[in-house]
Amino acid sequence: MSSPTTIRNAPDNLCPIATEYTTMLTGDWRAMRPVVDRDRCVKCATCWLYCPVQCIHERPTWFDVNYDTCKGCGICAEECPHRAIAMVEETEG
Amino acid sequence: CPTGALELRKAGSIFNTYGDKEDLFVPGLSGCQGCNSELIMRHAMRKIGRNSVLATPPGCIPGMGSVGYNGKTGTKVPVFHPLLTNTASMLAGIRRQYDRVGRKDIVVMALAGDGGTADCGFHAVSGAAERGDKILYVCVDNEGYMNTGMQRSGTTPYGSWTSTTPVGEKQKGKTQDAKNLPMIMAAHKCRYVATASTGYMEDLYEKLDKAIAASFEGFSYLHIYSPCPTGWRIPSSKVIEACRLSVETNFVTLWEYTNTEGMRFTRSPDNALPVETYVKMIGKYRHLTPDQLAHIQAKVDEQVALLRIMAANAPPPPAARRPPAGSSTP
Amino acid sequence: MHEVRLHGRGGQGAVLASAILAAALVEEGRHVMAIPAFGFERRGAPVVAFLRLSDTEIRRVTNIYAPDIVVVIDPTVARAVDVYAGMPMGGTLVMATSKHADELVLPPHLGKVAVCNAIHIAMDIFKRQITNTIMLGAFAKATGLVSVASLEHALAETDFRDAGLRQNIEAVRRGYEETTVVTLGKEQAA
Amino acid sequence: MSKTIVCDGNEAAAWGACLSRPDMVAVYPITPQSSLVEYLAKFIAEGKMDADLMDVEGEHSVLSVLHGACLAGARTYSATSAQGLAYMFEPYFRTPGLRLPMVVSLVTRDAVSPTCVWGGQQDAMTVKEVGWIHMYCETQQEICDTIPIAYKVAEHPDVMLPVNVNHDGNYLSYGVARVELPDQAVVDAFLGEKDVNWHACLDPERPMAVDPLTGGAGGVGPATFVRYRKGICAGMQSALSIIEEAHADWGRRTGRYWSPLIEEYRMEDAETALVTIGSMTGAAKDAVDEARLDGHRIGLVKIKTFRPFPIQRIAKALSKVKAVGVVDRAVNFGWNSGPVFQEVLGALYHLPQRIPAMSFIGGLAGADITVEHFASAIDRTLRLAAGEMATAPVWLNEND
Repeated sequence: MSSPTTIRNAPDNLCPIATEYTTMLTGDWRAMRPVVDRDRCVKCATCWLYCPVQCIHERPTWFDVNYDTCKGCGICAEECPHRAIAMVEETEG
Repeated sequence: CPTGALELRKAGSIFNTYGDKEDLFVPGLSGCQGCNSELIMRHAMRKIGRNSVLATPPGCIPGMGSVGYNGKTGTKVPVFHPLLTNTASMLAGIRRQYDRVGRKDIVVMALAGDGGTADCGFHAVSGAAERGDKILYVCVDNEGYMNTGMQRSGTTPYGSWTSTTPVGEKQKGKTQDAKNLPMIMAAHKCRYVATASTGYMEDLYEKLDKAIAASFEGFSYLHIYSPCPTGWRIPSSKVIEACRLSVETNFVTLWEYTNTEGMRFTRSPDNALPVETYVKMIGKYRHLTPDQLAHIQAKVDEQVALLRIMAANAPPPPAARRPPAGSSTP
Repeated sequence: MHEVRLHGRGGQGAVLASAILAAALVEEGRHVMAIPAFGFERRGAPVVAFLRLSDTEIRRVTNIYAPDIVVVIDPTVARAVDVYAGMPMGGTLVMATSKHADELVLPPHLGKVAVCNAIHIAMDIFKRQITNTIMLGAFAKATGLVSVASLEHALAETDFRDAGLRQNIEAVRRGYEETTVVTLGKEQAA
Repeated sequence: MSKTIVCDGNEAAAWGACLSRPDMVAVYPITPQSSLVEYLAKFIAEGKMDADLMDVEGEHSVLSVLHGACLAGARTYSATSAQGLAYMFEPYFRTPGLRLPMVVSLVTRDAVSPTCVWGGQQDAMTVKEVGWIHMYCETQQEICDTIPIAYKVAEHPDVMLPVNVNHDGNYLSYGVARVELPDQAVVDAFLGEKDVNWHACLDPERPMAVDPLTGGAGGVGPATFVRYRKGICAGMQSALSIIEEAHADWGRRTGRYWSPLIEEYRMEDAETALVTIGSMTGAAKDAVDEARLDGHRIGLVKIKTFRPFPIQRIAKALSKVKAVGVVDRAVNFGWNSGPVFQEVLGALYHLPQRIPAMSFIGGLAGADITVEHFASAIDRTLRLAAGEMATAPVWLNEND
């Protein structure tokens, strides 16, 4: 017996479902901004491993931060074994 | 230096293996700054992949938008809000139906909080474990109802401040000890039970591997201790440090249990630091009296002693008897 | 329409007997409605079951208060409950007892009494005091409302947890054969 | 070929479920439902029924595992009573909102306290506003037939709501009568292909979020929430005609035509009427016949479908009478009356004239409502028609 996984357009008043993704970005939550020192970064991936929003991405010679989603928690800077990330104040504005 | 060369190599190795795998949550989830639950969710689902059905009972995990708001979702795999109280049961029904129609390769799983697991949803967890329902149940234990304003739960430790165990003249934090849920689950003879911490990511990844495999055979339970920077009043940048110290002081023990090999520590509890090293960095313990601290240390020692006995007595006879045909007991 | 009340003790199968009788009556084309009176049906406690039968549709789903037929499948239960309660003039009593009909102390308005030494038969067949199917045979003999063949057919459709079908068929047959019916001369009032 | 059996109402329900071919059955025993789930377990163990049985740790999980199974594509069935329903309430409340087309039998029972384990409709009446369709059966045969009909209604794309098929504890659950089991092929053809999760599913092949947070006071929230609430109401209203169609279709296939919404008995020239629900109706009809022999032009309206409430049908059926007596097997504490009574009053408001009505409450906690009780209710209703007003309910078993 197989389950008929019919794909039909359900009326929009039937049952709350969602197939579209939220487009909210959390970069504007940030009070402190992580800045990577490219010379110090050895691409050990520790920042990536512990970043809660997983906004660290790989560049050819260093790991960079996606500031659209980085909330500025500071874990990357705290955990970086090479002190390659500094937390600096966001500019006012 | 909190991380030695060894840990550094591990981070690289996890990145090399999983870095290219898709993050199955949208970029913008509204977890607090430094949220450890968000870290767990993203890593766990990256590892598990798209062939899965995910339950996130009420709490921070859906609260940060994983099931979405008003018609938009935060998750790329099938995801739903079970009730706080019925996560394991709903998953059991899903699994049974997919098994019935021969779709046995889907990971049917929960990312649930401690309240829905240890307190009001425990009947469902216990029932599903007793029946051997083939699901992966991940409990993200942040020691209370953090999503609704930091009320105490059954896993809130002794002495901890919460909004319902406040600190005042007559009472200073929670007056009871936490229940040890993973030990209770081991007593259910689950296919797999393990504790983990994001301070020890390689260990967590290995346990996820085993837990996923076990979830196709029987009830699989993974308990991840998860500091909450907001509710525990610790700086968001210090979350991983808190994880690490909780383990180094034996406040949290890392072990795994299988119904064939029994219990074993995955990190030695020997040479532990005093528990004070850990609690002094956590704001919710700031008020502790010396007596309360001594109580916590005593309970930590007591628990480790019990676990040692269980681990020492571990392996049962190698060829454990198979259940009779038709039995659902793993 | 006839209204039947069965008296027994928990564990003797009075309720099951009423269901078997219902099935046998349906086999003969009759309408039935059987309802167990509900209480605490523990082993040994007095138990009552009701059954209505009719050649036309039965609509009321209610208990029975004025049974024209009373079947007592346990010889001692009459000590504990008034088995004659509500019986109209000319009613029929079907009684499991080792006594003869003329040895029984009966209320004056009965029309007919049938006695069957069901315990004796039960010990023969089941080695235990299970009298329910024996008393169905007695019911058939006393009332003529159902045939032994229909009862046997109904037994074949019944799940017995303890005894077998063959034993129960024998029980019905012996119940029928070993029941003595005495007409007391009081015709039914209605 | 159909087959005649003699069975109690719980077995009749189990057969109705069996013939509907659910994929998943979840059970937890409770008096007076227990034998029903024992029958299901037996049918499955004997291979008569191809369903997965989940024996779970409580009714809360009974409905929860069925939620999961249904969202994964399963046709589902269960049954419960009273305290079980109360314990099930949290997922119960959720079922209509997810538009899960489940069928659950309620073997109705009075609710504690006082402690009791006997029939009554307090359990089902207490959950009438949750969004489940409620149908009440009068006989064992109607139970067996109504369960497949319930699936047909529940799974109709214009309905997509869960259905409770209710039968009275004790009198129907344990009462034995003749039941004609329809042929499996007839039921299969009647029900057609199941498709229960086309609107919402948990399937990696169709990833979606089921039940995201909805509502709130800003943005699209309020309107979105209203849209879903109105959707349930629309499904309920659609159900009125679909329940009628399904009963008619069942009648064509089996020869048994049950009144789908209400049944009118001797109402053509009736000057007064009784309103009944469930298994009490047979005795009430007998009492009506007796009153007719005495020259009283009385009729009876039986409610089968209680949710959605067939307002127009009931108003029309009662439009010509001078007085109505409504007999309940449950209590509406807030109105000092029976719950069905309140519903009937609401329906009567749709008529231009004011028709006096009074409430009778009987059969609580297993008490019997006899033909004599109905005779007294008829007598009191006739006096109401003659102008004797009623202010409080009549408790039929008060002096038993």
